[in-house]
Order: sequence, then structure tokens, then C-alpha cells
Amino acid sequence: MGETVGYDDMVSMIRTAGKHIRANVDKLTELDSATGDGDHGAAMVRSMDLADDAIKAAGGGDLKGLLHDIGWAIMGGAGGATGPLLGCIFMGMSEGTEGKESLDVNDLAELLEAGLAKVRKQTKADVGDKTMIDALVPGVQALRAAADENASIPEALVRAADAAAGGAQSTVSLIARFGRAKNLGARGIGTKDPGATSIALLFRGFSEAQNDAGDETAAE
Amino acid sequence: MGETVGYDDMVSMIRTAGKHIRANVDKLTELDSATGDGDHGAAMVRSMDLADDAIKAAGGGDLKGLLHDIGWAIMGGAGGATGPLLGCIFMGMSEGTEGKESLDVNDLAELLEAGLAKVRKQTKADVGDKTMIDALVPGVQALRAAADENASIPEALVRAADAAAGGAQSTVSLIARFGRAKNLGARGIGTKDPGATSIALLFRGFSEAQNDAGDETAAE
Amino acid sequence: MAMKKFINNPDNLVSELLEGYALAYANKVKLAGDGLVVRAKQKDAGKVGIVTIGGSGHEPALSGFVGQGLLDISVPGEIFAAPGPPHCLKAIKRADRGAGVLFVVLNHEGDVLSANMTMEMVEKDGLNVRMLLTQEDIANAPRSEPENRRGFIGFLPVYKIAGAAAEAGRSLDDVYDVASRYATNMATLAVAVKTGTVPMNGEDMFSLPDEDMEIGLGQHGEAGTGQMELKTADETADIMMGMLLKDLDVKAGEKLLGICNGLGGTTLMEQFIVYRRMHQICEEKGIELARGPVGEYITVQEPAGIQMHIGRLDDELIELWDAPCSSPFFSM
Amino acid sequence: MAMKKFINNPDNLVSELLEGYALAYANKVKLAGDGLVVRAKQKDAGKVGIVTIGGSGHEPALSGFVGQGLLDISVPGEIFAAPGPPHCLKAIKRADRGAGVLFVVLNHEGDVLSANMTMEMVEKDGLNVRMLLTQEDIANAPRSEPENRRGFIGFLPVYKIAGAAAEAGRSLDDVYDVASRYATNMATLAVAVKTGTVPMNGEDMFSLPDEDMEIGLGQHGEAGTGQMELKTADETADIMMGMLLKDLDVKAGEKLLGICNGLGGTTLMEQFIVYRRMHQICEEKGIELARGPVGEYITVQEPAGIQMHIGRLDDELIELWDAPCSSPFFSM
Ligand SMILES: Nc1ncnc2c1ncn2[C@@H]1O[C@H](COP(=O)(O)OP(=O)(O)O)[C@@H](O)[C@H]1O
Ligand SMILES: Nc1ncnc2c1ncn2[C@@H]1O[C@H](COP(=O)(O)OP(=O)(O)O)[C@@H](O)[C@H]1O
Ligand SMILES: [Mg+2]
Ligand SMILES: [Mg+2]
Ligand SMILES: [Mg+2]
Ligand SMILES: [Mg+2]
Repeated sequence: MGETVGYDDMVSMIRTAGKHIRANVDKLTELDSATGDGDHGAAMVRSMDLADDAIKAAGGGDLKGLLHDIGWAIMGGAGGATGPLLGCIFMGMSEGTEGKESLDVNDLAELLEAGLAKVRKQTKADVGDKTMIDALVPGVQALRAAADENASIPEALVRAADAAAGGAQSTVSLIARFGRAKNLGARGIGTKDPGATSIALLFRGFSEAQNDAGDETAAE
Repeated sequence: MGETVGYDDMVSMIRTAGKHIRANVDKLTELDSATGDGDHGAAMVRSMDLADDAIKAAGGGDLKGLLHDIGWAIMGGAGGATGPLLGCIFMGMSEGTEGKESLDVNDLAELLEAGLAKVRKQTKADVGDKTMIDALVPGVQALRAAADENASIPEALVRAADAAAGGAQSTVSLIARFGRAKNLGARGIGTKDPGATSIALLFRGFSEAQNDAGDETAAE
Repeated sequence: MAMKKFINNPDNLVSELLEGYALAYANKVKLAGDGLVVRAKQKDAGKVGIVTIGGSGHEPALSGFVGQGLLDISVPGEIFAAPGPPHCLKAIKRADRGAGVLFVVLNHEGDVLSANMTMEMVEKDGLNVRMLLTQEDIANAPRSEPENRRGFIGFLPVYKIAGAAAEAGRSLDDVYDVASRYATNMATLAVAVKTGTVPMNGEDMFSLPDEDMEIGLGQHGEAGTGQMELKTADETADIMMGMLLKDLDVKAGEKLLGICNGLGGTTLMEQFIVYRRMHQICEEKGIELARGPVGEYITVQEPAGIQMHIGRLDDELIELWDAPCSSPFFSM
Repeated sequence: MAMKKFINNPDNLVSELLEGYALAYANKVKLAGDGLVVRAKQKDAGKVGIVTIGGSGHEPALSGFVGQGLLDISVPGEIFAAPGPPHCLKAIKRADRGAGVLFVVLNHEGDVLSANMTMEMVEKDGLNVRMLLTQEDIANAPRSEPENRRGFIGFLPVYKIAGAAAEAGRSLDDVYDVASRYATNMATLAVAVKTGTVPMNGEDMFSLPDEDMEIGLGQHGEAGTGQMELKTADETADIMMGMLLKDLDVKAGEKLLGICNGLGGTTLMEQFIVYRRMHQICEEKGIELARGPVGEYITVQEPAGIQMHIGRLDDELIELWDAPCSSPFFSM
């Protein structure tokens, strides 16, 4: 690890992300109970379980194929808004590999940009609408900025994770304009968006896997 | 009045009975609410309204026809158990006139015996089962006994009304074996049967019409 | 709490609901004078007519099943109350297309009183009518005392079988015989967990402790015999099917029709889940649950609960059950 | 209070309810792998297939309408949750009998996300599919913003019209056009008076003051716009029909289809009473409420309430609506 991300590195990033999701499932459930239907924590854990299954089934070597399989599995199995949206991010990431098996920091930024682009085709939600987009966009933008400055992959991912966390935090004061929380209107102010919280956890996991700190888990 | 009951006397007996029913409708509703579905008071008032309508429609003269029409109207319009049972009593009374237009005390007893016989064909309930039979049987029996002793009609009807009232009162301590109240089992003990209460009120009305005391109403 | 029902004047419940029903299903049913619900298109002459009676407030029962292959005429009473004999007599006369009439009556006292009086008139008038009383609720009395068993959802297969036989042009005695063969080989049991509301006055129909359910209730929530702690769907089905199979003395190798009928407040989701277990139980015992609709056929003002029904089938009854039929609330 | 539902493990609700449903209606539907609900007997080759998707917990919707003249395949999701694109794609491939597939989707975000992703795959695979989004709830947005109008009971006439056209052997474009003509000429509005219970955790879906009702709620009780004091059936219909007729700009002389759909806890009696008034209102305005079923087609775990629906009819649509069809929960 360090200068490039290969197949095994990506597996470790996804697994570490899963650890962070699992450690925060109750928090995610609580947030979705406050503004939605309470199933987001379960949907995220299911997503990470499906990712683990896909990793096991894949065997190794084909990064594009792995990310596609994870995305397709999450789409089919996670349910709710999480399934298609998170699945979409992975499918987009798959397309963004362009067949490369080893990614430098610029490739990694392209990969996540492709994930973001794909999910943007599915939803009109933009920054400020109190959805997972509020964490995804700053996370991806920070990664792109770091890549443009030729930062190391671990450093780029730390900056991305921080930006995503900030984006998630920014949703607290927003009114939801997409998803179930929309029906709550202004009553949702004061609660962090669960989807954005999950995205921040994923970035945190990616970053920690590349920074040798995979045993600690972030608390959101 | 006195030695015989003619068409007009019967009309006045029925109308006075109606007055007693109407004066006690709340009580009847309350009793049926405690042990059944609470509609007995309304069903009895409707019955007496239907009887009034039939009287108006009949015009006069044909006692057998009048009692038949009243019975048929009550059957069709009163609803619940009251409709067929009370309707049946009047239909039986119609058959019991044998075409006579003027009834002596013996004829009157036969008339009500025929009403009782007809209703007995419809229900297996007997004395002690906590139904209207508990008032009807002693009422008819007292009338028969008075007729056998050649009592005057007013006196015979007083004895019948007293016996019917006693019969209704006896239901307080009984367990219902027919009708909705059956489902209550022993929990119904302590409440007077609404149907028996109504029969007692009818007898009281008959008696008062023949005793020139038609303005007072019995309280049950 | 106010009564949370969409109604107008409680005195007009029945006339208004019948009017709405006939308007919504004008292609299949219409109202005849005296509140009878009849088919939009009368049955062919020469075929046996099928007439039933019963109180309102149990929609879609019973008028929801007027239609080809099922009922010719339903005589609805007021809410929870039997219609009077004069109406019943008119319905029977109207349904008689020259081959006589099967008069199906659910065993509830008011209905039976009215029906018996009707039959007296029928005989006086020399009409060709046979009355079939459905008596199937196993909660109140043993099989040897049918007069104390209430009539529940079993009316539906009875109408269906009689209706198919009538439509096939069979004689009144024949129609009576097949319908009665099913009727004497069926068993039903109800369970409830929450009460409904009497629409005339907004009162609860019955009450149950928060953690309890009750097996064996009557059609209007009349107290049952088995109040117990809430159970899962599977446990509830185990208890009830055990009682039903025992009552009907069903043996391995036999074929049954099974119905899970919702009383109003229980979702179809739950009814399906319960039916699944009914099927499993039969399979475990080598019994074939060969046919079975699930749904709300007879309700009673939104209590949460179900009626669980089984009935013995043979080849002829299966054929009659499978015959096409078309009414607003049951079609094949 | 304990959750008074007949269920087992909340994790297995969907698999158990589908199993029970397929067992009870084995003559009409069966389960294919991946939880698809398909017809017992496949549609003839060369005819357009009709596929729909949607969360569970709304029974009989949507799987209750798989059958001849209606749907070919329904893809049920978990409780209140859309199924994933892989399942949708499988369903579409299976339903394609050589003439393409109409993919009907109710406008709810999860479903739309899943459907859009499915359509991306469909295009990649070069399949012949047209997607029709139903957008009819007038509570949230004006007619000019269909993307913000939710899909309610209007799915039923859309399935019916599309299904009849498909059964008649018409092309995919034709089927799309007639179904879409109805879909863009319909309007629905919901009202509730009491909440239901989320089956996974026993919680109330929403809450309403004891004396109040609320107009304009979403499919899962998402807050509406018109909380007001309880009204009679007629008053409620007056308010809601006024809004619907205005939204759809219905003129005297036009013909409508009308549906009064119960959400679970409201009796059929009440639905009939409301429908009666819907009919009266139209009559007063010289509008013909020409067709209309009343019943529970889409529920949502026993809240008391209804969805009131109208849609504009023309001669061709009436003919398609009247064509025979046969599914477990809707037949003509
Ligand atoms: N249209 C949308 N665009 C972007 N994100 C969305 C959208 N709808 C929902 N989300 C995200 O999904 C999260 C909820 O996920 P989840 O609970 O799995 O979905 P559901 O609401 O179907 O139960 C929200 O917190 C929000 O971040
Ligand atoms: N089978 C029966 N035989 C005799 N009397 C009966 C029978 N069933 C009911 N009753 C009488 O009818 C009364 C109830 O009448 P009503 O309230 O009109 O009937 P329902 O129970 O149908 O509402 C009872 O109090 C009882 O006296
Ligand atoms: Mg959620
Ligand atoms: Mg959800
Ligand atoms: Mg009563
Ligand atoms: Mg009554």
C-alpha cells in the first residue's frame, strides 16, 4: 500500500469500511428512526455483508469485476434507498477502474468520481438536500483535490474522510428534500442524515485501511 | 267494555301497551345493553309504531285481519329476535280469534294461548331460560285460570299482568339459555331479561286499557 | 375518543351502504324493492334459485356473493340483525325460476327464527323450497349438538357448491344434497386479538386485555372459551387447526378446503402467514389442503382476528368448487 | 401494548406471506425463484408482458393482481421497501414473450431508483421494455409537477387497461399508449383517521389526535396537508371529490372511473357509503361515474382510512376496463 491501491488493498478498504458500519449500526438505526423508517442501519449492515460475500465469491484478481459484483449484490439485496444508491456507487466505481488492476491516487479519484457520477444519474439530489450526496460530494472533491496536488494515497483518503464527515455533519441543520425524510419537512432539522452518515463511515474505513489503523472504528 | 272485548277494545289495549313500551324504552335499552346488543328498546318501539300503522291502515271491523297484519308488519320491520317472536305472538292471536269479532274472557284466554302456542313453535325456550317466555307463560296461564273461574275481563287481565310482571322479575336470577344473552353465561345473573320485561309491559297495557287507567304507565 | 368511522346518520347505514354497493357493482348486482340484493341479470328459467339472509355490518357478507354461480338473492337485515320473514318470503318467490329454491341460513338465533317463520309461510303457499342451516362453529358445542353451533365463513363454500350445482341445472334435491354434504363436513373456529366498534353507537364490541387473545368468539365478539396470552401466527394455527382437525376427525389421505378469513382489522399479510401454517400442519399429517381462499369474506366492523375453516372435499365437491363463478367479492 | 398481529419472526414476514399466498391461490399464481410472483400458467408467446414492482406490507397489492388480463409478474420487495434491480431485471426477462414488456412503477423514491437502474440494464441488454410511472397523488404537488406526485391505487386501472390491451395482442407501444392515457388522466387523494402498526417493530405508523382526520397522507402515513376535525362520510367525500375533480379539471358530460380503496382499518360498509356520495356528487355535476370498484386493493397495515380515486374514461378505455380478467384479488 501507499503509492497504489491494488485488488487486495481495495478488499481491505471495503472490509474496514464494513467494520465501521457495523460498529455504528445502532446510531444509524436511531437516525433513520428519527427521520425515516428506521431500517437504514440494517440496510447498511446487509450491504457490507453482501460485499463480503461478493469478495469471497470473487476469489481475486479482477478489480472491475469485484466492484461490479459488489454493486449488483447490494442493489439486489440491501433494500430501500440504500440498495440502489450504494449499489450504484460501487457499479460506477467498477466502470471507473477502466480495467486497471493497480490504481494511483489519480486513478482512485477517478474511480470515486465515476461512482458519484453514476449515483447522480439516479437521483436529482444535490448538496444541501440532506441526503448521502452531502457527504459523497465533498469526500470525492477532497480526494480529487489531493490527487491534483499529488498527495499520497493515505493522505488523500484522510482528507476525503474528513471532508465527508464534515459534509455529513452539515446535514444536521438542513431540511430534507429527497427520501422519506422529505415528508418530515422542517421537523427533521436537528437530526443528521443517516445516509450521509454512512457515506462518511465508508470514507473513514477506506482511509484507515490505508493508514494502518484498521482496528479502531470511528464513532459518529 | 267489561264482559267482552271487541275490535275497538283490542285497538285500545294495543295502544295502551304501546304507551307503556314507549315510556320504558330507556330501561329496555339499558337491559339489552347489559346482556345483549342494546337494540331491544328500539325494536319494541318500532314494533308498536308498526302496530299503530297497521291499525290505521286496517280501518276497522276485522279483528283476525288486524292481528294478522300487526304480526306480519312486526315480523318484517322490528328486526332482531323481537321481530319474529313478537310478530309470531300476534299472528298466533290472529289464528286464535277463530273469526270471532267479540271475545268473552274465555275467548280472550284462547286468543293469547294461541299466541303462546305459535311462538313456542319458533323457539325451544321454556320457562326458566331467561327469555320473553318467562313472562308470557305465567301471564297466559293466569288469564286461563281467571277465565276458568269466570272472572271478569278486567280482573282477568290484572291477574295476567301481575303474573307476567312476576315472571319477568324471576328472570333476574336466571342464566340465559337462548338469545344473545346466552353467550354471557353466569355473568348475566342480576339483570332482568329485556324481552320478558317487554311482555310484562304489554300485559300491563292490556290490563290498564280494560281498567280505565290508561293514563298511568307502569315503571319497570 | 370519537367514533372514527366514515358514516353519516347511523340510522341510514344499511340503506346507504347498499346503495353504494349497487352503484359500484352495477354490472353484477342491483337492488330490488324491499332492500333485496339481486343479480343484475336474472338466472335462466328452470334452474334452482339460491337465497340467503343475514344481518348487515359484515360486508362483503352476504350480499357481496350475489352473482353467477353463487347466490341469486341476498336479504340483508339491519346492522347485526336478521331481516324479517316478509322480506325473506318475497326473495324466495322472486328467486323461484320454476325449479324451486335453496334457502341457506346461517345458524344465528335471529336468522333462524326469521327463517323458520318464513318456511311456515312457504309451506302455506305451497312453494318448493328447501332450507339448509349452516352450523359449524366448534367453540360452543360438540358435533352432536349442531343446533348450538353457529354459522360462520362456511357459508361461502356452501353457496359456491350449491351455486355451481344449480347453474349446472341440477334438481333442488340434488343441489340440497351436495351443499348439505359439505355443510355437515365442515368446522370453523374464530380468534380475536382486538375489538371492533359498533357503528350505531361507537362502543367497543368486546374487550380483551392488552396481552391476550381469545379463541372461540362469536360473530359479534360474543365471549369465547379460550382467553390466553398472545401467540405467534404458527402457534395460533397449531392450536386452532388441532381443534378443527379433531372435531372433524380428519384422517391422513383426506382432502380439505381451507379458509383463513380476516375479520377486518387483521391484515391480509397475516392471513397469508396463518394459511401457510395451516397448510404445513396438514402436510405433516398427510392431509391435503387442496383448495383455499384467503381474504375478508365475512367481517364484523374491524376487530383484529380471523375465522379458520376446514371442510371435507370429495371429487364431486372439488369439481363444484372449481366451477366458474362471478360475484363482486368472489370469483373463480 | 403488545403488537397484536398474527406473525412469527418479523425477519420472515415477506417470505412467509408469499408462501401462504401462493399456496392459497395455487390455481392462479406461483412463486418463481428470487421471490417473483408469476402466473400459474404463462401468457401466450407473442403478447406483451406486464411487470410491476413494489414493497410488501400492502397486501393484496401488488402481487394479488397477477393473473390473466392483468399482471404477468410482480416483484415484491421487503416490507415497505423496493425490490432490487437484479430482481426486476430477472422479472422483465422472464415476462418477455417476444413482444416486449411494459414495466409499471408507482412513483415512490425507492421504487423509482430501483426501476431507473433496472432500465439502465435493460437498455444495456437491448431488451424491448417501456417503463410507465404512475404519479397521481394530488396532495403533494400540482399536476405540472408529476415527479412529486406519488403512485397510489391508480395502479389498478393502469394494470387492468394495459393487461387487457396486452391480452388482445396489441403492440408494446399500443399497450403503453392506452395505459399512459389513463395514467395521465387520473387523480387520487388519501385520508386517514387512525394509524396502523409497523409489523417489524410494533410501532404506530403515525399519530392523529382523537377527534381528527388527515387528508393527503402518503402510502405509509407520511404526513399530509389537511389535518382537520373528523367529518361525516358525505362531508369527507365532498371535500375530497371537490379537490380531485378540480385537479383533473373534469367537465359535465365526461365519464369517470371511481375507486374507493380501503387502507385496512376502514370497513367495506364505510367504503360503500363514501362511494355512494362520490356518485351523487358526480351526478349533481352532470358527470358520469361510469365504473368503479370498491374494496381493499392496496392497504398499509390496518390504518383506518381510504384512497379516493378518479380517472377519465373514453370508449376505448371503457372497453379495456370491461374486458375479462382473473387474478386472486381482482376479476371481471
Ligand atoms: N433520492 C435520494 N437521493 C439521494 N439519497 C437518498 C435519496 N433517498 C434516500 N436517500 C438516502 O437514503 C437514506 C435512507 O436510506 P434507507 O433507510 O435505506 O432508505 P429508505 O428510506 O428506503 O428506508 C437517506 O438518509 C438518504 O441519505
Ligand atoms: N330464542 C329465543 N326464544 C325466546 N326469546 C328469545 C330468544 N332469543 C331472544 N329472545 C328474547 O329476545 C330478547 C332480545 O330481543 P332483541 O334485542 O330484539 O333481539 P336481538 O338479540 O336480536 O338484538 C331477549 O331479551 C329475549 O327475551
Ligand atoms: Mg430507511
Ligand atoms: Mg426503508
Ligand atoms: Mg338486542
Ligand atoms: Mg339486535
